[in-house]
Amino acid sequence: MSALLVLLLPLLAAAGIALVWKKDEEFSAQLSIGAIALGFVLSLGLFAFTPAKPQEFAFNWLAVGDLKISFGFLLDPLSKLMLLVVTGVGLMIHIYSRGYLHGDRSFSRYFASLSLFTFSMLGIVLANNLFMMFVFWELVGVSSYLLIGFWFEKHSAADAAKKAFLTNRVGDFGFILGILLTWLALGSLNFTELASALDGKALPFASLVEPLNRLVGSTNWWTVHPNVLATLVGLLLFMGAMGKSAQFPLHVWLPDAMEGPTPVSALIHAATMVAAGVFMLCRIFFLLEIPGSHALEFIAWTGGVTALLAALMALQQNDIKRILAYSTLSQLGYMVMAVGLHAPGPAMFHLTTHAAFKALLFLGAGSVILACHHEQNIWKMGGLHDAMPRTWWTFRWGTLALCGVWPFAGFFSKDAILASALEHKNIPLFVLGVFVAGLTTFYMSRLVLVAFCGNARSEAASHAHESPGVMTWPLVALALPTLLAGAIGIDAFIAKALPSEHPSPNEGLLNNLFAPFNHNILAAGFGLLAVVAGWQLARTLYTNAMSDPLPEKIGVFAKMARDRFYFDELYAWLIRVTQETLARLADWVDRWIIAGFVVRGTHGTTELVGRVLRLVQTGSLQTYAFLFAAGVVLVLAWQLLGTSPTH
Amino acid sequence: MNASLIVLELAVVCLGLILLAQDLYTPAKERRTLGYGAVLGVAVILLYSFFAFDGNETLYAFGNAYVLDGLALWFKRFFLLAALLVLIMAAEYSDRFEAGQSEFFALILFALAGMMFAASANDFTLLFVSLELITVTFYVLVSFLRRRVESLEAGVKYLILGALSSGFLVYGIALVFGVSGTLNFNELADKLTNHPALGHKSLLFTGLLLVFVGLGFKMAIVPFQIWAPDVYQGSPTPTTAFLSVGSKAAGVVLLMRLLGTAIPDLAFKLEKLLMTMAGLSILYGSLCAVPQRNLKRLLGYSSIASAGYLLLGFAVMNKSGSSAVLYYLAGYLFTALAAFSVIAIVVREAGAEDIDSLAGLAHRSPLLAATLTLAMVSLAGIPPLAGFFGKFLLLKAVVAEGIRWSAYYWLFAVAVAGVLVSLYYYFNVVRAIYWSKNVSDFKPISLSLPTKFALAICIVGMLWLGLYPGNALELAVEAVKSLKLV
Amino acid sequence: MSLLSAIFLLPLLAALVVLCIPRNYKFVIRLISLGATFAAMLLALALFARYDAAPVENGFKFVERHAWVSVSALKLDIGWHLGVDGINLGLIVMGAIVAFAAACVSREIKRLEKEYYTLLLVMTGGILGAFASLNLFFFYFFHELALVPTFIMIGVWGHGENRNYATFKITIYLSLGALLALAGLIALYLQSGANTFDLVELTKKVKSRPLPLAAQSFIFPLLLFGFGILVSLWPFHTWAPLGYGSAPTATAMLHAGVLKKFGLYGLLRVGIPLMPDGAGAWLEILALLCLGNIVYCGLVAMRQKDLNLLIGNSSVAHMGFIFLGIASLNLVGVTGAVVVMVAHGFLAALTFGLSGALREKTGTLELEKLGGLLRQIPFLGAALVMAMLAGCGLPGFANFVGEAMVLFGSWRVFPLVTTIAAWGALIIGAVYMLRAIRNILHGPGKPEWAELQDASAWVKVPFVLLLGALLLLGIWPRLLIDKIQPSVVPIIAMAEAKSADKAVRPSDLKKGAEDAKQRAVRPR
Amino acid sequence: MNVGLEHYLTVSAMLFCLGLLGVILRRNVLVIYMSLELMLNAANLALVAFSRFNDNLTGQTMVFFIITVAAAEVAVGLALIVALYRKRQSAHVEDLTSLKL
Repeated sequence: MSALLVLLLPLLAAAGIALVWKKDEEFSAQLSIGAIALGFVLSLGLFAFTPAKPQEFAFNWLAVGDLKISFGFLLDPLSKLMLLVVTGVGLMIHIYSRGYLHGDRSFSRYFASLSLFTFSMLGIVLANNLFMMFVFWELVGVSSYLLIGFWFEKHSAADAAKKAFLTNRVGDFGFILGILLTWLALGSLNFTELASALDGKALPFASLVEPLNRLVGSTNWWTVHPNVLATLVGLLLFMGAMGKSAQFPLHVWLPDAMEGPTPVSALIHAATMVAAGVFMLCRIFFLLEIPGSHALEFIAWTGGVTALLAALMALQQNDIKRILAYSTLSQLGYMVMAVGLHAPGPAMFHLTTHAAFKALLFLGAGSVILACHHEQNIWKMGGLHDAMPRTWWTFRWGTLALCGVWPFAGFFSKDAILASALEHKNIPLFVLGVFVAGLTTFYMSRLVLVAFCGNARSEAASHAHESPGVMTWPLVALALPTLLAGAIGIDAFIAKALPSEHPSPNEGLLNNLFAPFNHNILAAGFGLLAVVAGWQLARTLYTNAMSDPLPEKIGVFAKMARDRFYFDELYAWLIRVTQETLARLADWVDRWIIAGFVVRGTHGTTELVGRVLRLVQTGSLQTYAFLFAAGVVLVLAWQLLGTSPTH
Repeated sequence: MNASLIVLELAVVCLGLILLAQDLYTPAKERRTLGYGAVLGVAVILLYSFFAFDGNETLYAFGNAYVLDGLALWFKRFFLLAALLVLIMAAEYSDRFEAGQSEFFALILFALAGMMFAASANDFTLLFVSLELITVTFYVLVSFLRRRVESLEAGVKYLILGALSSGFLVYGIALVFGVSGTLNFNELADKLTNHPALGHKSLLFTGLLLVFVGLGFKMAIVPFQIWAPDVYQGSPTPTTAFLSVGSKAAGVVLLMRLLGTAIPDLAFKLEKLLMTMAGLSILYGSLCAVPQRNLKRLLGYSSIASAGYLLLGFAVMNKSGSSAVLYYLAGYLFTALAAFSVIAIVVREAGAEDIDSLAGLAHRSPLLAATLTLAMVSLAGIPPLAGFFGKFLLLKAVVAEGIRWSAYYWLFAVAVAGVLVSLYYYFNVVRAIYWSKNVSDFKPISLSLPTKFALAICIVGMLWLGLYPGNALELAVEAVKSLKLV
Repeated sequence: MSLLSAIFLLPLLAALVVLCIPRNYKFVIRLISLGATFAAMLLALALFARYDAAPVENGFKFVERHAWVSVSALKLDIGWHLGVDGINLGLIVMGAIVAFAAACVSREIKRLEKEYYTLLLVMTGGILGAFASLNLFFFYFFHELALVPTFIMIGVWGHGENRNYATFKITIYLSLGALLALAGLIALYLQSGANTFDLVELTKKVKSRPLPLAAQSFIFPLLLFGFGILVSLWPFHTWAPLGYGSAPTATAMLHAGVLKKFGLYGLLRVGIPLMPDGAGAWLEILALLCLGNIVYCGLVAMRQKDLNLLIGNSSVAHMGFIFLGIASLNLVGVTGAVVVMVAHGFLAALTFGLSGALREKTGTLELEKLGGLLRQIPFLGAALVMAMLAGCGLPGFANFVGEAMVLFGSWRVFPLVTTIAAWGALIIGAVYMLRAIRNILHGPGKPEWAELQDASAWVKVPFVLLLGALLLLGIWPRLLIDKIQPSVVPIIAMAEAKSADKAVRPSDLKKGAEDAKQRAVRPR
Repeated sequence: MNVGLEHYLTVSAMLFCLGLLGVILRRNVLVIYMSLELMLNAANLALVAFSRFNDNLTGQTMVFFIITVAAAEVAVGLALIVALYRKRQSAHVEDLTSLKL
């Protein structure tokens, strides 16, 4: 039941703030923070004291005929870990927000939406069936819509919110179709039931083949094959993850989402919401690895491509938050790639560590931005390291973790992914992974060198000073997991729930610290090599640089990277030529053909006929008499000469 | 041979004569009171009719030329009620005649007598005479506004065309008599059943058709409708009202007798004709009314459409059809008279008959506005008013025949189309009442007590027939019992 | 007077009372109307509370019947027969709540209040009566009773320059629909051989002797398109956005929310169960037409420049889901369709009410002119956001439950259609709803709206009520569904009893021919 | 040659048609009115002939009624036409077209 409590506390907080205590800003903040703090404590309890074997409990939410949907929870290591991540990181960010948003006009609205988001996110984590997950999936979408559009008076923010919601909806479209297909094939939506329905079944989707063949008009040259269906289900469900986790080609919304307040970016667009996609993939992994399904290859490559593209785009960004956003994209790419490589364990592992250090980085960035009076361009900063020491060292730790420097957490999780790439003999993706690792180091070093080192490039930067404790202490709190999360055996814990390539026996911190090397020296070595290379390159280019030297070195490529390879423009054009045109057409038809021509036409004809018939009434007695007589003659002729009435 | 059967008619005629006599002793200003006197008289006669007769058994007089059965009684009461309301209207209206108010009332009464005789006609002679009594009095009533050219013109048109139709009528009667050798409906029916060969004599059939032409003229059905709009527009509004209700109903009852009593065995030959005429009348009336702006003319056209709907009930040639016709007529009585009473007052106030003269009526007199709206809604055949249930019964009867002959479905479709089109122009009237742009004057209209009374009767009637049709329908069914129809 | 009849006779009586009050006692008139609708709402809620899903004979509870017209000579027997089952229960409750909300928002009316409130009450009574009657005659009768006030109200109190054209159009369209339906009902009356309009009797009769195929094949289309026009089935939908665009708020709420459902209800209650074969032939076509609603009207809505037109088109689009659910003709789909009926009732009332409040404050609904209003009018703004999100199928609101069920139900039968419908629900819906929010509420505040005041407590009442209902049913759908489902089962059963009819069919045709013959050779 | 029923009928039919043609073709209201009387008398002739030939007097009673009614009609009609003439100084039907459409 405590899981239910964890779920409902934020909701109650949100409702309370929205309905009752909107006026009292202080209290609403405390309410929301208190809710998530309590949630964190409870989830710690769940994490520590509940048995590892999955427990499940559910209420019957809706039952019509053979459609049975329950509102239920599934507590297994996976969800417990995720609970911890969400509440833990969330708590820090809540506290931080109190300082960051201090004095904003809609302080309480902010906390209400934040709690609402937490509620929805926890719902995804705890859901025990696909439909519930979809429900909270949507709620997460809408609460992020509210938070991105928090400063809705800014055109950019309002548009970004809209874009994020719509892009997510495209993903959800696939998701719901996937759910429908699963339900139709396996007759259930509950994860455990599905799993039990699947194992041992050679072709689980065979039942659908016949009807679908009928639908598509099965011809001798093409019929639906069960494996096609299996793949299709996987891909459709994956579409949902694409939307939420901003995988290529649905990645466009995440950078714009940075229009939201920085803590929001930290919570939603680094630690939790975007991770939901990966979490979902791990949750339904058994659906993806059905024998005969080719979904995983596709997923792996989508992740890889996303990681690469995002890293390349990050190279040339100058907005500190956007750089972090693209790095988030590429890290998510890593995770998805891992899932694609049959390694959901490492994916979850990386998700966890990434949640910690990426939140840290964003919060640090937020502190920097505030210090420089909402200046986000790194080229207008510089020399902040001694101005704001605490932000500086925490940010440095975060960077090191992100780049994957031993012994920071990022090293371990990233290494696990690279290792699993090797173990699947998927050399291209391994190389890609290593290359991206190098790129990551490069652009992060660029960020640190330009923003913190050197000397101030602007008034604001020169007068920058450390942020208040309410903002810096969360940084410190997040710095600890950033350092430790790798070695304390999280991966072993995940291994209880998910097929992990190398279930590292959790034998003490020390062994864990060196586990990667003696388990797969190749991966670890290449990883660190990439780091070193990236750092060298960055240092030579950016130490004390006043402007970015890269453009004149690689020219047009830099511009393309800066303009994000023109994906947004492409999509804008696509939408314009497809949906907009259709809408115009439909509107035109409605206005002129149906409403105008047909309806008005009928009306006009009626009136016209009336006017014509009226002409009979000439008013001349002669005519009348004649018509009268004519009528008589007509009647007589018809009745007497005409055929007698037929029956 | 008992003359006591015609006591009602006698009473009406005497009332008219008394009126004329009383006129000599009444100063011009109080003439209006004579009208109210006539109203009282008619009311008394109406009440008396309920005590005197019950119409359960069929009684004959004057050598079976005059019949008194349920149908006759139903129509007599119908005409009495109509005359009552029309007389109230006329009394309200009479100050527009510079002379001869009481003659106007008296003529209405004489026309009423004619209608009541028509209700009992069981013989071509009585058919002809009663019809002529109605028509001739109407010649005068129509042209009663001697100073207005329209009134005179309408009078002359009605005179000429009316005479023309009665020319056809009598010639038809002559032919029927020539072939069958009788003028009595019952005898004719017997002859036709005993010698079926007679039924195939085209001369006889021609005669019947010519008689039908005469009645069709009264009912204003296509192609004999041509006079209606002009006459409706030209004549004084009370006359128009009485024309649209009384004389139409007279045509109806005579046609009913002809088909139901005189030639039940030949009636089916007319089925196709009746169906066609019904459809044409509905379409013609509805369509022509669409662009119409003159209120009375509009109602003239709509009365053509109504005649078409009535004819539907004849076309199906069964009791359910005939009772539906009666029911529809009853509803039409209240509806049309309500409409005309309002229009009479509005026209008097505005001096124009254009729809726009209704502008602002909602402010000037909510009662009038409401009454006219209800009337229009009822004419359009929308619940919960009389018109709806009447049309419902007629359409039901038509659809029921569809099983026998699919052509009835087409007739039904035509009827529905007519309803649809009619909605449009009735709706225009309502629109003019409530939300016309240019409202000239907001001067409230004061209504005399009798007028209010008349309007109340109409409204109650419309609502009662619409909301509680049971009893009225029972009466209608009782009335048509004597007809020789399935 | 039983509970059920009280629910809709109360407003009608109140209408009479209002009629008798002098027109300058405006406050009293308003008070009476509010009181009557409020009482009706309470009664409806009581009905809902006292309704239990336990099965009864004929499946109807709170049954009430009196004789009305019974003329043996004409074989005419029309009786007053009321009753509720799971299907109309929700509709009645929803209608009563919406009616109260409509009475609340009628503050905006500033002239001819007396007539207005009379018509409003008559409309309310008519709507609820139509849903409560089990006799097809009164079913139609009450619908017309509610329809006429709609026309007059749009004509008299409507706004917009093309008000008159809108009134004309809606009048003609809806009357045509109603007449077609009436034709179908009369034909049903005659063809069933039961010679009754009583739905229960008809059902019994049809169960024992199904309608001849020939009859079904021409009666069902009549009902389908008659009712379809009333529900703005594509392509007979153009009256709806225009009419709602220029209707007074309360009228739009009542019609779009409640009265419109009459057609769907009739299709579900009469058309499908009594004429399974006729239906069978048309359901695929219906499924395709409903795409016209969902996708086509959704696209049209994307292009609208006026909020009311946008909402109008979106409500037309929502009808598509109900049609889809009905067309799927399985338990899940049909139940979902009923849920959407109820949910959309609340939603449409809410959106039109809010747009009315907006118009009252700003005097315009053009998306370009508005902007950044969320800051000035937080309550109305938030409510509008919630309504819009509910409109694009956000979980937590009742619409989501219904639409999801419809998708689940129809997915089996029409996978392709369902896929496109899902696209319409998730993407197209979101596009125009978010566009509205973006243009009206988001963006920088405009100077001309700087001193706008948010809704006062009294204004909030109806919106809170409607939102509450949407959320309650969205979070706890079983509240409604457990009542609906048992009543849907028999309908599905009858609809699937086609084969039985095929068995009787030849004899039927012969019999029909015979009685036609013996009617033709009548004594002459 | 002996004159049979058909002769009478032919004559009456011709009279009737003449009257009808007169109504349709003549312009003067008075003349039109006379033609109408002609039609009535055609009917009378037919009736008399019929009653003579199926020796049945009912027809002749009918004739009396017709003559009486016709007289009444003429009285009213002429009064009307005179009134119209006073107003219009003409008895031509072309002048009677103020009511139309």
